[in-house]
This record gives sequence, C-alpha cells and structure tokens, in this order.
Amino acid sequence: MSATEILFLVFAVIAVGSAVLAMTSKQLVHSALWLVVTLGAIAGCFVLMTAEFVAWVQVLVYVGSIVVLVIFALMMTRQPAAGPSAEVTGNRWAAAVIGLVAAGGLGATVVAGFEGERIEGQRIGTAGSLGDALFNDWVLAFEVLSLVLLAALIGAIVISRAGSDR
Amino acid sequence: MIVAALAVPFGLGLLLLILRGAVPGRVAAVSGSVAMAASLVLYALVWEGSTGVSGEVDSSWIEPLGARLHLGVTDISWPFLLMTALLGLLCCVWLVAEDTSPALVGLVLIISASALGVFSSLDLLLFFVFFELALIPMWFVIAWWGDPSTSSGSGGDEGRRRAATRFLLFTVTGSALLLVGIVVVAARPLGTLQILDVEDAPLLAAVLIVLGFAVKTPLVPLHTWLPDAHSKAPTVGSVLLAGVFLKLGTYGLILLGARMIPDQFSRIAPYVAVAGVVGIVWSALACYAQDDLKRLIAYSSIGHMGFVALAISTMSDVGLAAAVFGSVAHGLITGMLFFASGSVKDRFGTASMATIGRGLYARTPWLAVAFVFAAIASLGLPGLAGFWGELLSLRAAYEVGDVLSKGSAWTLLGFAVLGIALTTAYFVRAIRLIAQGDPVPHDGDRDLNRREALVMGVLAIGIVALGVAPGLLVGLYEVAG
Amino acid sequence: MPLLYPLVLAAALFGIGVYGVLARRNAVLMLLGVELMLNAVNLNLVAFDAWHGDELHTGQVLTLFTIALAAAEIGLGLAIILTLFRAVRTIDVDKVGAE
Amino acid sequence: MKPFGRFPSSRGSAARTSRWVYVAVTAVLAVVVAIWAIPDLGGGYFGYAAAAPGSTPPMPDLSPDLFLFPVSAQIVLLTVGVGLLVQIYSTAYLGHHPRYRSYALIIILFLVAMIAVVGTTNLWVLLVGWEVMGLCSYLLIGHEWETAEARAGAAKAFLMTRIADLGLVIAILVIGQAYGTYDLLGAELAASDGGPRSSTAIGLLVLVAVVGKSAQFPLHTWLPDAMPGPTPITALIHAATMVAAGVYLAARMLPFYRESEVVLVALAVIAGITMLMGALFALVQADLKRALAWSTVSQLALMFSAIAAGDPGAGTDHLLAHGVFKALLFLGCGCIMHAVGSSALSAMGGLRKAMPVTFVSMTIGFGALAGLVPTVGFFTKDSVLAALEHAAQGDAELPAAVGQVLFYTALATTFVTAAYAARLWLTTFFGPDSSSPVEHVEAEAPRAMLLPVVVLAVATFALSVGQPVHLGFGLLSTAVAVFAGGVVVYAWRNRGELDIDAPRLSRELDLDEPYSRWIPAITRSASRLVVAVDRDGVDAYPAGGAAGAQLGSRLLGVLQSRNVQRYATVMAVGVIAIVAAGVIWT
Amino acid sequence: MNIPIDWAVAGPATILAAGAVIALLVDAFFPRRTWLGSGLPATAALVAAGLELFRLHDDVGQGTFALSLIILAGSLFVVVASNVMNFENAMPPGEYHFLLLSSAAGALLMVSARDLVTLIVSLELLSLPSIALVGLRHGDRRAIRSAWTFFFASVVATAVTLMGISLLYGAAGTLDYEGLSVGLQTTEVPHSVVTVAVLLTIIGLLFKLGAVPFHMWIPDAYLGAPILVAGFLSSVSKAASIGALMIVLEAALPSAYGTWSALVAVVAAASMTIGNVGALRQSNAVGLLAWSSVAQAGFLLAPVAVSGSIGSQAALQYLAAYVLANLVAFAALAVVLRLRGSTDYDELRGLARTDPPTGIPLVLAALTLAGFPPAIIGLVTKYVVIQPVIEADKTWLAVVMAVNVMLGLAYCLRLVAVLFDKPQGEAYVSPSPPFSVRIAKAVVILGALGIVALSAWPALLLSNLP
Repeated sequence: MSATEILFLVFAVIAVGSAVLAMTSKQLVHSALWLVVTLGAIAGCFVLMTAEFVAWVQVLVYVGSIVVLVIFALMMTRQPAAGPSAEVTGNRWAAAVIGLVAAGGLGATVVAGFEGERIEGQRIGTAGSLGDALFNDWVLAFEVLSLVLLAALIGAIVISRAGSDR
Repeated sequence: MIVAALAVPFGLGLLLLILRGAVPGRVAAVSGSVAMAASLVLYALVWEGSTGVSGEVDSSWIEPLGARLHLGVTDISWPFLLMTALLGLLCCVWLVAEDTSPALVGLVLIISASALGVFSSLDLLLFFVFFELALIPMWFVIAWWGDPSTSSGSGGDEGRRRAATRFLLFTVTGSALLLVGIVVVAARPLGTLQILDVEDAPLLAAVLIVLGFAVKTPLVPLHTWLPDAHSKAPTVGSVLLAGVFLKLGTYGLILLGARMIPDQFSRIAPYVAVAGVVGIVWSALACYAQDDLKRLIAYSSIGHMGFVALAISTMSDVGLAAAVFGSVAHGLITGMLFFASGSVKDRFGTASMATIGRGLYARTPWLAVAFVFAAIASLGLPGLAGFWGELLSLRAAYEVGDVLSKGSAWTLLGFAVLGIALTTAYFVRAIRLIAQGDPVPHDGDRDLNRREALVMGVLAIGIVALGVAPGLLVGLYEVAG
Repeated sequence: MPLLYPLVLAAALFGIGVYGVLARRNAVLMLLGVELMLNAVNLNLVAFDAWHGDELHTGQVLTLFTIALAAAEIGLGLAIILTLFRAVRTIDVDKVGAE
Repeated sequence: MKPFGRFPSSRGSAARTSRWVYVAVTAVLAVVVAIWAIPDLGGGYFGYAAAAPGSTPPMPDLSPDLFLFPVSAQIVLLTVGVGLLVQIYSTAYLGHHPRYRSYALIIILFLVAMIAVVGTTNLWVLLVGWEVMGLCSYLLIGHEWETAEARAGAAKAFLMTRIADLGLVIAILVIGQAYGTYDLLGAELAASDGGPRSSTAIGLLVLVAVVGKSAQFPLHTWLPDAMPGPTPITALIHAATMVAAGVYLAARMLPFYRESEVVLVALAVIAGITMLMGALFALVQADLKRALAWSTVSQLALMFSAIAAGDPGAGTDHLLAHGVFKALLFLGCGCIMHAVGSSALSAMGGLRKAMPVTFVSMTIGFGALAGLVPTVGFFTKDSVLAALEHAAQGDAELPAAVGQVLFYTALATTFVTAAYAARLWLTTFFGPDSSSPVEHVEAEAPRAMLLPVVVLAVATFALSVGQPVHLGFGLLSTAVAVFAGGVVVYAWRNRGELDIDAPRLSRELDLDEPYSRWIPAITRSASRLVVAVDRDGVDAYPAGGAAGAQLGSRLLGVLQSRNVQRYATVMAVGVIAIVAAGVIWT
Repeated sequence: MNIPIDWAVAGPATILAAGAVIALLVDAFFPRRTWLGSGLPATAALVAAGLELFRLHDDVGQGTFALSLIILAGSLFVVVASNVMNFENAMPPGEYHFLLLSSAAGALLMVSARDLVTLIVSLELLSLPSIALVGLRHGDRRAIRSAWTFFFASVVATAVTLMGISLLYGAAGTLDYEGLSVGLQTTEVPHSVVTVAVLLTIIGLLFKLGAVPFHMWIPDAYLGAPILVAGFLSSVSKAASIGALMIVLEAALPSAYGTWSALVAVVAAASMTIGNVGALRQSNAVGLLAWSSVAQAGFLLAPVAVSGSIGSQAALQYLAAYVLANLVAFAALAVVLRLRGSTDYDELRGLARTDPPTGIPLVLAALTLAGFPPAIIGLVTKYVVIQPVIEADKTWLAVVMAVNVMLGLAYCLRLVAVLFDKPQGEAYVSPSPPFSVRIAKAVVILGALGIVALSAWPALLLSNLP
C-alpha cells in the first residue's frame, strides 16, 4: 500500500466522519463547519487523484464562498424562539434506511463494476490542461453555464425582491 | 349524396346551437324536421342494390395513418340508416312545440347525424370519430333536459347529471377499448383502416372490439348504465338512446365483428351468445319488478338486444338478417314505447306506474292504445315488426350455424324462448297496471295531441308494414336455397 | 490506487447526503445534504477521469461544472429560503407547507 | 286539441245506426268468404302447386297463399257464420256499451285471423292468425277491464296461450328445417313422398301449442277464468272457433306426426284426462257459464281423442257440430244473463215460462251436448266413438291398449256429459223461481239476440243431414245418455235440487294452484332477486371503480402535503424501487 | 477524439439568450412597468430564433427541428399571452421575460445537446429560471412556497441524475451520445451497473416531465406559479424533457433498451393513472390541468417506452397537440383569472355562454386533452400514441391507456359541464377590458382556431411532423 493510498484513506475517514457529524449535529453552525471539513477532505482526495485544479476550485468556491453564504443564511434565519427542538424531523428513520440503502446500493454497484481496477494517474489535471479542454471541447457547455449563473443570479435577486413588501 | 345527407343535419344542428337565442323553438324544430327528412330521402335514394357499396365517397383524409374519408351504404347499413333518419325526423317533429329549446333540437340533429355518420363510415377511424361524436351532445341532452324529479334514484340536477355521466363513462370505457381494438386491426405492417379491406386481425382485436360494442349494445353484465340513463333522459333522448345508440353497438358487432374479422369473431361469438341470452332472461325478470315505465322499457331493450346478440353470434346469413331486422324493429317499437311513455310523463310528471294510476284506457284512450300497441309489438306478436327479429334469431339458433355447438345453441334457444314468455308476462303486467282498471281521473288526463298522434301513427305504420311484409327487409339477405 | 477507494467513499457520502436531505429539519441544512450528494458525484467523476485517463478531461470538466451549478443552486436556494423565512417566519420543513 | 274528436262511444241514436255498420261489414266478410269457400266444400286437395322445397327454407314472408279443402271450407263457413250471428247478437247485448266500437272491430279482426289460420298454406300466415286470435281473445276477455276478474282472466288467458304458442313457433322452424319449406302443403307433400322427418319433435311441439290454445290438461285453467269476457265472445271465441282451432291444427298437422307413437299416446293421454276431468268439473259447477266452459274443454278433448285415434275427420266433424251447439248454448246463456243479470245457477230457475224461445233453443242445445237424436251432436259424437273403437281394436297407429282405455273414458265422459247437461237444463229452466234478490225476469231477450239463437238451433238440426250413422254406437251412447239423464231426473225429483257437494271437484282439484300461485310467486321473487343483484351485484364493479377512483383521488390529495421532505422521500423510494426493479428484472 | 460542437444548433438559443438580456435592459430603461418594454423584445427574439431555426432546417435533425419549433412556438404563445398578467404591481416584467427566455434557451439546448454534459447544464438552464419564475409573484406566500418545493425537489433530482451520469462515464469513458452508444456496447462493466447508471440518469428528465413518482411538485408548483408560468412548465418544459429523453434514449442508450423500455412503460402507466385519478376531485381548473399534465406525461412516455422511430414520431405528434391544447387552456384561464380573480369552478360556471371567446376555446382544449370529438386532433393523437404500443406488443399498456382515456374524459367532462352550465348569480361583465386582455383573448382564439384546423385536417400535423 503506497503512501498515496494511506493518505487517501485518512482523508476518506475524515470526510465520512465529518459528513456524518455535519448531517447530525444539533448545532446548526457546527453542521456548516463540519461540512467545511468534509469538503476540505474531499479536496485532498482530488489532489491525490491528480485533479489539482479541481481541488483548488473546490476549496475556493465551496469552502471560500458557498459555506460562507450558508453560514450567513443560517444566521439570518435563526428563529428567536428556537427551543431545544430536535434538528431532525420525524422522517429520520425512513431517511436513515433510505440513506443506507442508497449508500449500500451504490457501493455494491461500484464494487460489482470496478473491483480490481486501479488509477494509474498519468494525466494530471492542471489548470492548463483543463483550460484547454474547457475552451476547446466544452466551450458550448461552458457558455451555457455562464448563462445559468447569470440567470440564477437574476433569479435570486428577483426572488429576494419578491419577498420584500413594496 | 351521402355527404349532403350528413352535412345538412350537422350544419343545421350547429347553426341552431349557435343561434339558440335568436330562433324560436318551433321554427327550430320544423327546420330540423325538414333537414332530417331531406337526409332520409337522400339516404333512401342513394341505394343502388345490395351488392357492393352504394353512393361511395372516398377521399384522402389522414394519409400518414391510412385513414380516409370513406363513406358508403352497404346492405347492412342501409336499414340502419333509414331507421335512424326516420327516428331523428320523428324526434324533431316531436319537438315542434312552443316551449322547445332550439339548442335541444340542435343537439338532436347532431346526435342523429353522428349516428348516420357511423352507419355510413367505411373507415375505422372515421367510424370511431362519429361513434364518439354523439356522446357529449347526448350527455347534455340527459343532463340538461332530463327529468329532475326524484321519482327514480337520486333526483334534481345531481341525479340526472349523474345518470348522464354514468352513461358517458360506461360508453367511453367501451369505446376506448374499441379504439385499442381498431389500432390492433390497423397495426402495421399488414393492417388497414378500410373496413372492407381488412383481411384478418389478431384475436385481441376481436376481444377488444366486442367488449367495446358490448357496453354500447349493452350486453349483460355491462348494462347497468342503461336503465338510469333512460329513466332520466327526456323523451327524445330516450328515443335516440334506445332507437339509435344501442344500434351503434349491434351494428358494430355485425360489421366490425361478424363481417370484418369473422375468423376471430367466431372464437368469442359463443360468449356473446351466452351474454345475449342471459340478458334476455335477466332483463325480463328485472322488468317484471319495475315500477318506472321508462326503466321497464330500458330493461326490455336489453332483452331485445340479447336476441340480436344471439343472432349475430351464430354468424349465419339468417342470423345476420335477424340481427338487422331485430335492430330496426327494436328501433321503431322502442321508439314508439318511449314516445308513448314520454307523453305519459309529460302529462303526469312521472313515469312511475303506481303514480300514473290505472285505467288509461278510459282517461286517455288513444294514448293507452298507442302504448298497448307498442307493448304488444314489443312482446313479439306475429304480424308486427318485433316478431320477425326474434323469430329469425330463434331460427338462426335452431339452425346452429358454424360457430356454436348444437347442444349449446339449442340450450340458448330454450332460454331465449323462456325470455319471450317472460317478456309477455311483464308487458301484460304493465298493461294491466296502467291501461286497465278502474280509472282514477288525474289533472293531467289529456289525450294525444296532433303532433304526438302523427309521430306515433308513423311509427305504428312502420311497425305494421315491417310486420306484414318482412320481406322488405329480409329480402336484402335472401339465403341461398 | 484502487479505483474503488474514491468510489466507495462517494457512495458513503451520497448516502449520508440523502439522509441529510430526508431527515434535517432546517431547510438550509437540507440544502447542505444536497451539496454532499453533489460532492459524491464529483468524487466519482474525478476518479473515473483519472482511471480512464480521459484526454478530454470530461470528468474533471463536469466536476467543475457541477461545482458551478452547485453554486448557482445554492445562490438561488438561499434566496428562496430567505424570502420564505420572511414570508412565513420559519424554515422548519414541517411547518413551511402547513398553512 | 282533439284531432280524433271524442273517443268512440255509442250513446245516442246516431250511434245506434252506426252499430249496424259493423254488422254490415261482418256480413260482407261472410258473403265474400262464402263465395270463396262454398265451391271448395266438395273438392279435394287439387289444383295446388307447391313450390319445390329447397335445401334450406326461404326467408319468411307473409304471402297469403290461400287454399281451401272441404274441412277447412266448412270451418271457415262456421267461423263467419257464427261471427255474423254474434255481431248481430252483440248489437243488442252490448250495443250500449261505451266501447262497442272497439269491441265490434276486434271481432272482425278476429274473424280475419281465424280465416287466415284455416285458409292458408303459408305457415307464417297461419302463425300470425293464430296469435292474433290469441290477442283478440285477450282484448275481448279484458273488455270489461274495470273489473279485476276480467283483467286477471285476460292476462292469464293471454299468457298461457302465448307461452303454448311458442311451441308452434318452434314447430314451424322444425318443419322448415326438416322439409325445406314453410308451405304447409308443400311440406305435407314432401312428408308423404319422402316420409315424415323429425315427426316426434314436430308432433310434441304442435301438441304444446294446441294444448294451450284448446285449454287441454295441463294448460286448461285459463278457459274458465276467461268467462268474465262478454258472453257473445265466449260463444264465438271460447266455444265455437278459436279453441276449436287447436283441434283443426292438430288434425291439419297430423301428416307430420302420424307415425310417431309417442305423440299419439301423449295426445290420447291428454285427451282422456281432459275429457273426463272437464265433464266432472262441469257437473259440479254452480255457475252456468263456467259449467259450459268446462263442457267445452271436455268436448274438445273428445275431438282430440279422435285425432289420436287416427280419424281426424271425426274430430273436425265434431268440431263443427260442437261449434254450432256450444255457440247456441253460450248465446242462450247470454240471453238468460241479460234477463237475470247473473250467470250463477242459483239466480236462475223456472225460466221456461218467462223465456220460451230461449228455453226451446237451449233445450235443443243441451240435447246436442248430451248426444241425443236427431241433433247433430248425436251423429258426430258417435263418429268419434267409432273412431276410438277402431283404435281400441288396434286398427290405428295408437297402441290398442291405449285405445281401449280411451274408448271407455269416452263412454264415461258421455255419461257425465249427459248428466251435467240434464242438471244444467233442469236447474235453469225448471223448478222454483230463483231465490236470488234480483228482480224477477219479465220478458224474453230482444229480437236481435233471439234471432241468432234460433238460427243456431235450426242449424243444430240441419247439420245432421248427411252425417254418417253408426247405429251400434248410436244406441250405446243414447242408452248411456238416457241412463245418465234418468239418474239426474231421479235425483231432481227426490231432492228437489241438484247441488253437488264435492269440494275438491268444485275447487277443480286445485290444478290452478301452480298457475295462480306458484309460478307468479317464483317469478316475482326471481325478479326481485334480479333487481337487487342488478343494483348491488352487477352494479358493484362500476360503483366500486368509481368509489375507488374517488378514494384514490382523495388519498393523492392527502399525500400532496406540501412538505418537500415527504416529496423527496417518495422520490427516493421511487428511485430505489425503479433501480431495484431494473437490476432484478434485466 | 473531439466533441463535435454543433454551433449551428446553438444559433436560436444564442439569439434567445441575447434577447433575454436585451429584454432585461430595455425594461430597465422603459418608463412604465408593463409588458410592453420587455415583452416586445422577447417576442422579437423568439421570432428571430424561429427564423434562424428555419434557416438551419437542413442542418439540424428532423426530430430536433420539430422539438425546437414546438418549444419556440410554445414560448412565443406564452410570452404574447403573458400580456394579460398583472405586471403593474405583482411582477417585474423585465425579469419575467429574461427568465422565460433563458429557460426557453435551456429548453432549446436540451434538445440539441449531443452530450450529457451539455444536457445537464442546459437542464439547469431550463430549471433554475423557471424556479425563479414560479416564485416571482410579489408578496405571495403560496408562490414562494411553491418555488421552494419545486427548487428543492429539482436539485435533489439533479443530484441523482448527476450520480447516474458519473456512473455512465465510468462505464463508457465518455459522455457524448455516440460515444456512449458505442461504449456501452463494448464496455466490460457488468450489465447491472449499466442498468443502475442508465436509470439514475433518466430520472432527472422524468422529474422535469412530472412522471410518477416524481410528480409531486407539479400540483404545488402549478398552483403557486403565475398562471402562464404554469403553462410554460406544462408545455415548453415538458416538451424539452420528453424531447431530450427521446434523444438520450435513442442516441445514447439504445444498447440498454431492454433496461429502460419496461421501466419507462411502467412509469408511463403509473403516471397516466395517478395523474388522472388525482385530477378527478379537483375543483380548480389549474389544479385540474396540473394533474392532467401528469397524466399526459404518461401518454407521452408510452410510445417512448417502445421507442423505434415510430414511437418517437408518435410522441412528437402527441406532444404538439398536447402543447397547443394546454397552452390554449392556460391562456384562457389567465384571462379568467385576470377578469375574475380565480380559476375555481365557481368562477368558470357558464363561461362558455357568457364569454364564448374564452369559454369555447377552453372547452375545445379540454376535449383535445381528453381526446374526444369534436376535437378530433386529440383523438387522432391518442390513436397515434397507442399504435406503436400495440405494434410493440405491449397490449397491457394499451389497455391501461384505454382505461385512462375514460378517466381523463371523466374530469374533462366535468369541466366542460361547468363551462356550459347556467351562470350563477349575475354574470360578471368586465368594465371595458384592457387592451392586454383583448390581445390575450385573440391569442386564445388563434390557438382554438389551430385546434379546429388540426381537427379538420389532422394530416396537417401528422404529415408535417417527422
């Protein structure tokens, strides 16, 4: 077992553990922070899988902005009278079963499909190579994506305005 | 010619619906009568002989599906067409009154024209379109002009609307299956939508087609919509429902079943026969316990259609003649019965025999005579139209044909005969209950007026004519001797 | 490195995400469950990309797109949640729908 | 708006003249028929060209195909003759009835129907006539439809005869199938050329039809119940013609089934039972008209026995004779009822002085019924007895043993017949005046009623001319009849009254129970059951479907909780289900 | 190996995107908050995109062309009919049209995408703006709740789909359709893995289509959305989803036919049944149309389940008739909503008598949806979708369809009866309806005339769609 593998396993354990905590923690902000840990661990995994650029984007976009947004949102929607009510709904047992089945099913699928395969990792996903791919091969999707972001932005603005009573 | 015969009532019907506020009811009804009369004459004139197709019209319609505007009159459809046009005409004549709504006349015209369209179609899809076209107008006829009283079942707007909806949903279920059946017949690569060109089809098609028409005919146990619809429908609605709509079912069984795909139809014909005969006995027994005159007539229709089904399922020449004759005769006779009971209902506001009271012979003599005449025709007295249909059915069953086994055919024959006996019993009971007895005068005692007398007179003449000269009709189907 | 490592990790994260989506009471945290699911997808994509040695970097490109889409979704979603909160004064998923 | 004016009513003097219009129409009909039929009285089966029968019978039609031979010509003449007399009689008897017009018209319709039955070779025309007669009978029995008895009697008569008629319908189908034609003569020719086919089936089916029409056991109970009908109608339809048409038909169809022993034995058994039973019922009746009705049943059975014995000629001869004298008796009975206002024997008595013409005529009638010389009844009854004796000798198709039993039954019937004839005659015309509260009769019936009675009385003698004489049987039957008459007169002298106390017989052996109680009850319960099942059973699937759909709709509405987590749960379960199904099935 | 970028097919979408931005900008500088400022540019953009599409007729595939045409025509209908909506105080017109056009561009791209990456991005371009559109109405709790429901269900579905796509990528090593269809045939990955991947992938599309069990957002969203947005969702959005589904299944996943065929059939049967049953008890016309659109999704899926060129042709023809009828219905209801403030049955009572220009088209549309004469086109298209099902020997599905034709008629009939009923109380007469209402009515009538024309000559539709 190589060092990469050991490192990957460590990241994996961290990711899973913090994800579980993020999804079960009673403290809302803690959840968000645990999620940061998960996302960071995943970014580490990306690096180990030769996807450096993606890892950077993951850290920047997710950890840097999305989670911050989320924390703000959590703050803003904190209910004044929020008692010790459980942060999970009555649906949790069903959710647990479904989650387990989903994980188990997917796990079984990938085991059935890809057991014994190994990642050799010759082609490193650097910013350059990805940029090539993006602007040569995937430029249409990229352009569309920009429109998606614009539309989502305007949508978010207009929705926020919709809530304000004028 | 056929196109004109269809277009005139259709066009006028639509026009009346649009101009319903601007036209007096009497004018509407008179013009409707003229239109239907024109249609009747055109259909009578179009006839060229029992071989081949008369007055054929064939032009392209939906190329990609192979559907064509293919109309024509065949030896089977001609009697149905004339009967339908006549009943439509009489319904319009019936509506010649001050308080008639022009919209009702319009709907009657559209219903009649749709039925004529079904009988003239030689393309399956066109057939189906016409088949469905009449349903919604009929729904409106029942739901709007129906009987709002509570005498039978739930009353008021709700009651008649429920009856109308039941009718519609039953028939639509049937026709949806029929549609699938048609698709099966027309399925590529060998299928076609031209009725006369169909060579063969899977058994599935026959099953679906028969199921579809069985609802319409109706065959037991798919019949429960009929009494409700009839007891709620207005007079013209009942007449068209019994005289024309049920014939769509029997005509469909004859044309799309026995004629178009005989090989497959013969495999389910025994079930049709059994359903028909069960219907004869079942409906006769049900009639015996009815109080509502219109329900009684409705159930009796089921019995008569049972004879027709029995005849069709023998698939012999005699059976074919029996089915056509039975259908046409039933149209005239039951039409007359419903007109008569409509007159009764107009006068007394109900069709409940207990409420109408006894002794109509004395209170409204001609009305009573008309009713008794129709009842006697309906119970199959020889010499009147109703007899020959039943007789030929019995003959077809007796001769067995190629489809049924001798034992089963004769067993069915026995039950059919039992049904005839029961039919006599319940009509005699009905006559006893309302026509005879100590008269109890009622405010509504008025004898037939001129328009009612005209309508019933025409029907009576027709019934006697067909009864005395069955050759008029069976002559089309002379068996090889 | 065995391909199964990231794949099984992804499956586990996906399952946890599903649980979060279906069990959390707070709308924002439900959204975080979705993010977990998306990250599981990303892991898969990157792993397969590396495994295939894809010249087009389809997997990694799609990962980038997914991250962007997630950002767009989160942006719109948080806007909706905030507006919802202003409208009904709660983002408890059990209470939002009830009149 | 009354386009037809008033409904027919015959009040007023104008109506009185219009009454004769119907008589005139009937007379014209009678004359036309006479001109047509009389030449055929002496003819035979000549000059008829039957269409060659095909392999399958043709489609039915109603071409008249008129054809007469001596017997049918006689019956046609009898029909129109009695019909004319009845029309004349009715002008007085029923002329003031508000519905006289429909009454008279239905009689004419009936006559036409009867002529059709007798005068055609087209089986369909025969059938039409046959059933139209039944219809006319129904309408005329129910003429007084205000009364419950008339309604009930009419319905019963119609139902029983019509159900029996279905036998004829099927019989015709069988004939058509067997001989390839619906032409009676054609089929008979085929039967005589190629031998009869399906003879047992045809015979039994015809038997069903005639048993019903002629009120033979076990379908005999409708005839007595038909007595609420106007008496002229009883005379015409229920004595002289329609019920006798059963005999005619059985005789006419004989060529089809004469080979079938089963049919002949069945016919003989029925005839034997009916003749004695009818006579006994007649003996104990307390009502003149009803007694005459049972007498008719019994006499018809006698005719059937002749047919069973293989001598249809004797049967039809007696048919004619019986038609005349029974019409005479019923019309006479009508005169009496006209006078005393009731048909109960208790209301009568001592009428010979008040109604001499009726008395004399009816005496002749009763004499003919009892079979006394020189009335026609004597001759024709003896012919029947002779035929039966032949059969008893084994000279006919009928087994000799059956023939012998039949012969002795007929003799016993002769005895009982004479007895009840004497009883009725005595109770009606002799003895003390009636004890009934009805005012006493002062005068004879009107002339329009007496004329037909007298004509018929004369005919009762006139028809004797030319009848064959069977001396031995004549003596035998006369002896039996005289003996019976003597017994009755003796009892009359001793007891002064002739009421017979036989409760079971008076109740007509309760043979009507199945028809009046059981069958209606069974039908009623069956129909109630059917209605209930129709509503709750057959209607269950659409009702259930509709209820299920509505319930489903409501359920979906409940599931639509607007809780997005629930939605997501449903989606997740759906995804898992779909994927699992996909993996497992493919 | 290179992804062939089909710039040609992106032309109309580009025009739409540009139009969207222009509409937003023009509106920003337009003095009055009315439809006019942004509606006109949007209309122009749609027309231009249509012209561009016709110019490209030979370059794009027939199916894509037809779908694009349906999408553009539907969007145009929605935009013009949107006139009737209350922009003055409830909605910002510029943003409305921007989002609508963005969504339409997404729809166009979905049916012209030739790889799953573009597909998923286009799907989001369709989804996110339409979510925003649902929640657009100001100060309306119901709208924002509907938007939340729609949004959340949508992102979950997207996540699941992405998981499927990632597995497909793993199995085939590529995401463009041609590569997939080859790759899945030659892959060494076991069949069950491909099955999981394929099924997860199509879930996103089934979700957008509103097929059972992914239908639950539909009634909520339709009832909460501005009425013509609901119309947009039920027509354009569905057209894009079914179109993309057909293309993906046929172009990318033909080798997995055995996997998805049976399941799509089951989903189709469940959708039509549950949709129709759900519609039975509705007493609001929009709720009725919402459930009915679930049922219609089933009818659309049925021929797709049996695939083959005939199947997708049938689905296209059905789609065209359905979109037309549905839009006519929604536009007519929009007029009613504007004039009377509600689309409950009580408000609709007697509409066909008091206001025939709105009521009669609504009747025609309902009958078309039910597939019932005199709306022959509805019947003919029902025939058309049953045909391939029968030819593929899926008789059970055909029978389920038949039963659903009956169920569908049951509630459509109720609507028709209400429309023809005697009006209750005094008829509401709009005090000289504003110009915008007249335009909307004109659009409704135009659509109704379209239905009539197609009913008279069904070949018009059947011959001209591929």
